Amino acid sequence: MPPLLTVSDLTTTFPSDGRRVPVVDHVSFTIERGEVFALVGESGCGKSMSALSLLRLVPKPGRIDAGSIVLEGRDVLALSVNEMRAVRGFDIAMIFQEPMTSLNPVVPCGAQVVEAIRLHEKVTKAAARERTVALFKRVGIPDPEQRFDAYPHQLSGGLKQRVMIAMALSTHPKLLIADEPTTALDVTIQAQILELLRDLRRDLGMTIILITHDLGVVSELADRVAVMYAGRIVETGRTRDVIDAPLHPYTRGLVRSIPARAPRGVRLHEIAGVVPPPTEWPDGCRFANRCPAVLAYCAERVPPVETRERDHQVWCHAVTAGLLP
Amino acid sequence: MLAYVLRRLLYGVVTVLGVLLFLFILFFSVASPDNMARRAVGEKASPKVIENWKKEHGYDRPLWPWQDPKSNLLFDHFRKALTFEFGKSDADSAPIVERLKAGAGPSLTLTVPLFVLGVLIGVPLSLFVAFFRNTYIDRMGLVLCVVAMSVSILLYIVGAQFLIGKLLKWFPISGFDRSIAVIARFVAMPIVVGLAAELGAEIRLYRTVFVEETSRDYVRTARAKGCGEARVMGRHVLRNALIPVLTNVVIQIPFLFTGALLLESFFGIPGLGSVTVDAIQGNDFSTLRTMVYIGALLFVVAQILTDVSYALVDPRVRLE
Amino acid sequence: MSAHAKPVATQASPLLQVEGLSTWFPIKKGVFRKTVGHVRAVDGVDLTIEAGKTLALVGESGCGKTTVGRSILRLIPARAGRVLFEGTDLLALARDELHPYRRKLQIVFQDPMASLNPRLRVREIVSEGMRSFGIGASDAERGERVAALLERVKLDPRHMTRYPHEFSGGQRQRICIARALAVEPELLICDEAVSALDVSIQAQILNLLRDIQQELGLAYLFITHDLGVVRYLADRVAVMYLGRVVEHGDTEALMAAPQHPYTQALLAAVPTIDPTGARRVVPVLGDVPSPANPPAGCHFHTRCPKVFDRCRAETPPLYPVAHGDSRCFLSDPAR
Amino acid sequence: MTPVARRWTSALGTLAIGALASFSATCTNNPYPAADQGRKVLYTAFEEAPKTLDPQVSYTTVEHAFTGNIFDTPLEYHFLKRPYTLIPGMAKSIPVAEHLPDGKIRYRIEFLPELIYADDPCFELGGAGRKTRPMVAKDLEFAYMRVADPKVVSPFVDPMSNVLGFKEFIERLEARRKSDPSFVTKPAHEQYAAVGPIEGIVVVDDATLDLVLDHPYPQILYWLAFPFSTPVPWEAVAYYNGKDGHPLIQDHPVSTGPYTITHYDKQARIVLEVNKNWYGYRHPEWKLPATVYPSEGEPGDAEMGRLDAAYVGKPLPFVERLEYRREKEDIPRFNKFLQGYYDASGIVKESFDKVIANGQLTPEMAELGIRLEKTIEPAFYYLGFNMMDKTVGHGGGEKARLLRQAMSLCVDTKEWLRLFLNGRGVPAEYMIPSSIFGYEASYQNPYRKVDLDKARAVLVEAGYPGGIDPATGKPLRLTFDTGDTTVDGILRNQFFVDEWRQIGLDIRIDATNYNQFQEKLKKGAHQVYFWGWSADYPDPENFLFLLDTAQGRVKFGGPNDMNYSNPEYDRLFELMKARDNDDERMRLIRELRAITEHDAPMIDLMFNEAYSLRHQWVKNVKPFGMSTPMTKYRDVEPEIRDATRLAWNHPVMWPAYTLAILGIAVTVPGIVTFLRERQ
Repeated sequence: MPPLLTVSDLTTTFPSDGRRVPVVDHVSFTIERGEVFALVGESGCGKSMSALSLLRLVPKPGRIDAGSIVLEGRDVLALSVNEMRAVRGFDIAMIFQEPMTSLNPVVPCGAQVVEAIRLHEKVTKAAARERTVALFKRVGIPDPEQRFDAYPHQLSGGLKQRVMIAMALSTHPKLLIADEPTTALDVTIQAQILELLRDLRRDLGMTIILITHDLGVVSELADRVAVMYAGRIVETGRTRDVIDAPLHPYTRGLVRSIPARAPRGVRLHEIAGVVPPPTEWPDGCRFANRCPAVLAYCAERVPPVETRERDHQVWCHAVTAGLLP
Repeated sequence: MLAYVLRRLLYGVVTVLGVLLFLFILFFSVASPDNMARRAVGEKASPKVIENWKKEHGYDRPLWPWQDPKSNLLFDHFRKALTFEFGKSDADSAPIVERLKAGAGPSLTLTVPLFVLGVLIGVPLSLFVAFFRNTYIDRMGLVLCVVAMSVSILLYIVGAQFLIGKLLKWFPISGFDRSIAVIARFVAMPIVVGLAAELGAEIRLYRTVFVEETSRDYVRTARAKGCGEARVMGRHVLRNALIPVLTNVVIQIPFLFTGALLLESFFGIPGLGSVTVDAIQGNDFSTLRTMVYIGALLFVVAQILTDVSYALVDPRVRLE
Repeated sequence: MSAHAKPVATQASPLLQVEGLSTWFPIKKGVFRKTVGHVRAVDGVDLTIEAGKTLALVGESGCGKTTVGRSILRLIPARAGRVLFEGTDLLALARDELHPYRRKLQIVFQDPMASLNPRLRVREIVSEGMRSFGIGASDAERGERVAALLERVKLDPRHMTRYPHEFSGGQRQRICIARALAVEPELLICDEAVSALDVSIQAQILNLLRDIQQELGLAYLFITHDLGVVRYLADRVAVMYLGRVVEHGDTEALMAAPQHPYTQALLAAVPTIDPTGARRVVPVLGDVPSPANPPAGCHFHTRCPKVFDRCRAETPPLYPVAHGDSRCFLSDPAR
Repeated sequence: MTPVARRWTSALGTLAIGALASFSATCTNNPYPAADQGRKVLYTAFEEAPKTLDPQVSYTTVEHAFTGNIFDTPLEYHFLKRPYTLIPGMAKSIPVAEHLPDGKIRYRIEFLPELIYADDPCFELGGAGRKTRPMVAKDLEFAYMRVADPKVVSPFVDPMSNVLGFKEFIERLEARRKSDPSFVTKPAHEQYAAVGPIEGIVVVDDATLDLVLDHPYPQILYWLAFPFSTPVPWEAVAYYNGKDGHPLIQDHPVSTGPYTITHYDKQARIVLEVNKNWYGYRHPEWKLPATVYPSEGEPGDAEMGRLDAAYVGKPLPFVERLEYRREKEDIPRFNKFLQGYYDASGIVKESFDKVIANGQLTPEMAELGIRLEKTIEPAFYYLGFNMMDKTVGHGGGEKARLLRQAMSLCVDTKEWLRLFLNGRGVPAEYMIPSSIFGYEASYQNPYRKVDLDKARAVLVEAGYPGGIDPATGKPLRLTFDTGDTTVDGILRNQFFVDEWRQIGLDIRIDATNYNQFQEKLKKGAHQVYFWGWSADYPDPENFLFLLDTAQGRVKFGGPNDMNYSNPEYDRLFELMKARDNDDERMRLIRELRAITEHDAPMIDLMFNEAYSLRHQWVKNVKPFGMSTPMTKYRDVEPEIRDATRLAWNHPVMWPAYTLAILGIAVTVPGIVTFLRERQ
């Protein structure tokens, strides 16, 4: 069976000073049915833009310049506007970071889910309502009948995110993209939502692309992970492989700088410098100017892929050259 | 909500009472009844005539309650205003109510189309430019708007009278006629001028609202669930954007009744705006007082109406 | 609230001692906007911070931790309680008497962009407080100090003529820290100071704060929701829930063996990258109740997995436990 | 094009075409309905809404334009003759003063037969179904009683007080009203009847009314030509009381005159139509002076086409309807005149140079068929000295008199007129204008010819050599008081100050607001000032009384703002006032003039000259100078007017089409590109 989704050389650019600057740069990955694939990276690394590219929702004036997105054999980038509309929400559903603002504030929550159903399926309002209430129950919203008519502002952040998840699930999508689904929530609520996603995956065999900056969330939920830095994937592999034995200097730095893991009284590991803006990204390895293991040619040459056991891939000159274990 | 409206009404009453007191000080204390009488009957008039005039208009009593606790102008002023007994014009002794009635029609024939067209043209046009945001249509529209709103209404009036009335001869330069057959040609130019003067600012405001609204997260959600662009604009963006738009519209409604001061005056439309301007020019203090008082009342009403309409259209707003 | 004595304050006199701090926000209703109730944002909080030490105040949104910080600084008027700074009750001081203490207590907020005046240059931002407290004899001298401070927070002193928007988020937070340090405070309140930053940047700022503390002997009140940060940075920790401190004590001991069910839930909820494998903690259910209408008795009883009847009726006092105190009947030594 | 783009374009196109079509359908700048074409209608603009058309209250020029057409009066003015000449109106003849044996003077007004009011619902009060009724002498008595009624607030109490028993009637009425509250609720005519007649107003029979005076007051004849002397039916006052949905009489006058009001929206439009009950209309065969076009005028009238054979002796009125539209702003009004929508107009300041060059119409205007009429109005402007002032007034004695004369010698009226009034005005040598008895073209005031050397010499004589006040050693300092604070006003007055500076005087302008200036005049706190007087009636008395002691402003509240007082002047003035226009009167006027010339209490400045424009299709126009409208003599040629209007007012439509096409041309490609790019 072919993978559910194959993304190859996806490149999304934004205009700046008369040229088009890539914010997603030749990103490639495949997703198998039923797996949770995480895109992890710091803000501005292009992970959210990659997700929006999958739905062809890149905000103007950005646009997808190159690459292909193949969903079950169909090239998403070749679809017409109307066909694409049918894919969105039906084949690929998405939930967003900010449940507070991602729901239309003047439309009752239930109606928003009903709209999502009726956009793609010919069902009566009553049937859609029934389905929505059932979905609400499924995602753990207490008093689903009552909550159906509630406006978003009347719900807590956690409940809103559950409504978002219900909306995303309403048409049984093949793929769910969860863009920082728990970042804006309190820890206890975050745990509840993560638990819900885990349940959904277990019960429905849901395929999920999880976009997050939190390696903890990745570790709890994802089967495979791709680490992005400055528009490119720098390392990918099984979650445990990548987190427990990171190869790329950036991944290593990231893992070591998590304070919760650091013993008290010891200085935290730091990655020097900051992520440069897309206009100042180096030509070669994007991490070259912050890398502790930088080589003379890192900044000029794009690193080749180095594949280790269990498809653990890394793009780093130093690793390829055997200079890093 | 009820409590809120009641409280706002209470503030409104206080505001109106304040306005009344201010009016009293201005029109009775600063400008004394003697001044008013002389203005009305002329400098040549004998003291006897002035006394008679004052008596006729009820200005022949002491001003303050401490001068005469029973019969004084202050209490009178408040009693009459609060019972909507506007009395007689100082200029020609005609009942002010009659003047208001006579002026309401012409004012409304001007302000209502102006208001309705303003909304009917302003909202779709702004939606139009917002839809084409960041294209040259949008930029051109914005430039036009800024130009339109930067020009003084007086320039519009004089310019339209010269260009449309004098050179192109499309409509009468000014004037008014109550007969249905010809009324349209008189209000056409003032409406065009009024629209030109107000649309620039309105379209710009509405466009900003629409554009801001289109960049909201819920719009992205709507798109992600498969809404087409028309549906996104019509169902999601419009419904949210209508909240500020609606309040901007609602606040104008009460002022339809006060007429358009400059337009009426320059185009010779005998509406309530003209009544006000005439009262100013003709030393018609009682009419002017009435117009200011009515203006203050309408202002208070407009404020409350706006808040209530806000609460009605936006489920997030609860008036406490 | 509680008459329970503090075993913590027995050593040398602490730098800051907060006793029974309460900050309520009125709820107004009706035609005449009568106050019909209060949101008890902070309800009888006791805290102690030793000089040169770090106290972390942890809790989820709406628990009142931010209000505590602002009430200490009198940015929000407190309803009751005492804030003793080196023995002086800040809440009892007149406005002008407070001025010198403003210098000794500084705050760094979560959103550096919002707390930096976008129209001022970095030099002006950092030297503003110095001027107001008469630090530095001349502009030139203050300029030198600004340069030194920027260097201290690892910013290029040559950038002092730039405006805030020319810096990245982490750099802006460094500017905020430099501004706070400029007036030589004794206590720095960090209100979610690193929460908005990326992990790699967060590590940089945390290291910086640590270095500064070691160098200058500053005390920190570290307000955060991130238990990872707490674990790394704080000497002591106070966990808040709906306006009250529910558990309080030495960080390491508390984290190792939390006594209050809320603390336990909070710690369990934090996603971790460590391979604990089939870690399946059943997360605590439901949402945080509204602080305007908190549950009776123990505020946590609606979500507590170990709830019993007494929790619903009575408010538990702080019971002494091994690492500090816990506001839970389960910690009652009498049990 | 994509289907969406096509939908957009076609929708826009339909909208644009629809808008343009409906636009061009309503497109006309004609402010009048098409039905009015070819009718004898006169179109006039009015700026200010009339305050009141109550004949006993109405006083202003604005109102006179209407009241003059709707109210008939016992006497009228001759349309063409100057000096102003009275002719009989409702009266059979001009009353003459009859000296009664008891020393009283009687004017007997004998009315024409069959004078009927215009149809009006108010006459139902006199009997069901009644639409009108004949006018009777009692109606004029009623009108004068209304003047006396303090409730009416009539400005004509003073002139009518010359009538015997008038003041007593007022007192009786007031006393009765005060003593009996129920009395006030009765209709006015019942109240007046109860209080009893005015001694000097005697209703002899239905067609005869006597006015009895105990002193000579020939000016009363002029008042008989004033609208307040129109008879008023009691029914009108009782009916139009502002109750039961009836308007007030001030907005609904009931008249006998040649026109009657058929539409009264005083803020916008007033329409007068021929009163078919008017005696001139019903009896064209009577050929009375006031009902036919005159056959004689003054020299020049024939040349100006005012004695056209087509009109002479023809029954009045010629125009069937008078349309008055309110125009508050000068420029639109003038533009509408230029479009042919008003038949006559004044000249707006902004276009003066475009219209007039060297006192004549510009060729451009003349080519349009526009005619210019000039009239010198009986409005006299002067620079006054407050005679109560110790430096310039009576107190200063001979010194002050010489100072006044010296100052008079400096003021160059012609230059002032040229600079500030576009030359519209004639310099005044004395108070009486050319259109009024007492004017002598040969008279030249020796102190009104600019002569600075003489002025300096007189100043030396006055004791101010070189303008230096010996008391201070500095130039004599005087104050020029004015209530005009506008820039124009200050410049106008600065001109005088500069003239006086030439002989060394230091005059400072004290400009306050109008009210404060009035206060100064009232208290006599002014020194030198600029002021004017507009005549109410064309009698020299109405000008010369400006220096009568009894008219002193400070003491008696009269119009003698100079507070000039000279017993000899007063004596001669009284004699002059009491006389009809004869040689003796002329002699008295010369004597008064000599006194004024010697005392120089004022510097005679000018008489206002009014310029008015009319279109070629308006006939029989002779500006009257005073406010009486004289519309019944006027005629229009609607055919010429309609043709001219049509030629002048073709709507220019191409800019609208161009604009629409441009709009579509600019937006459609953008829309198409946008939609294509979205794919």
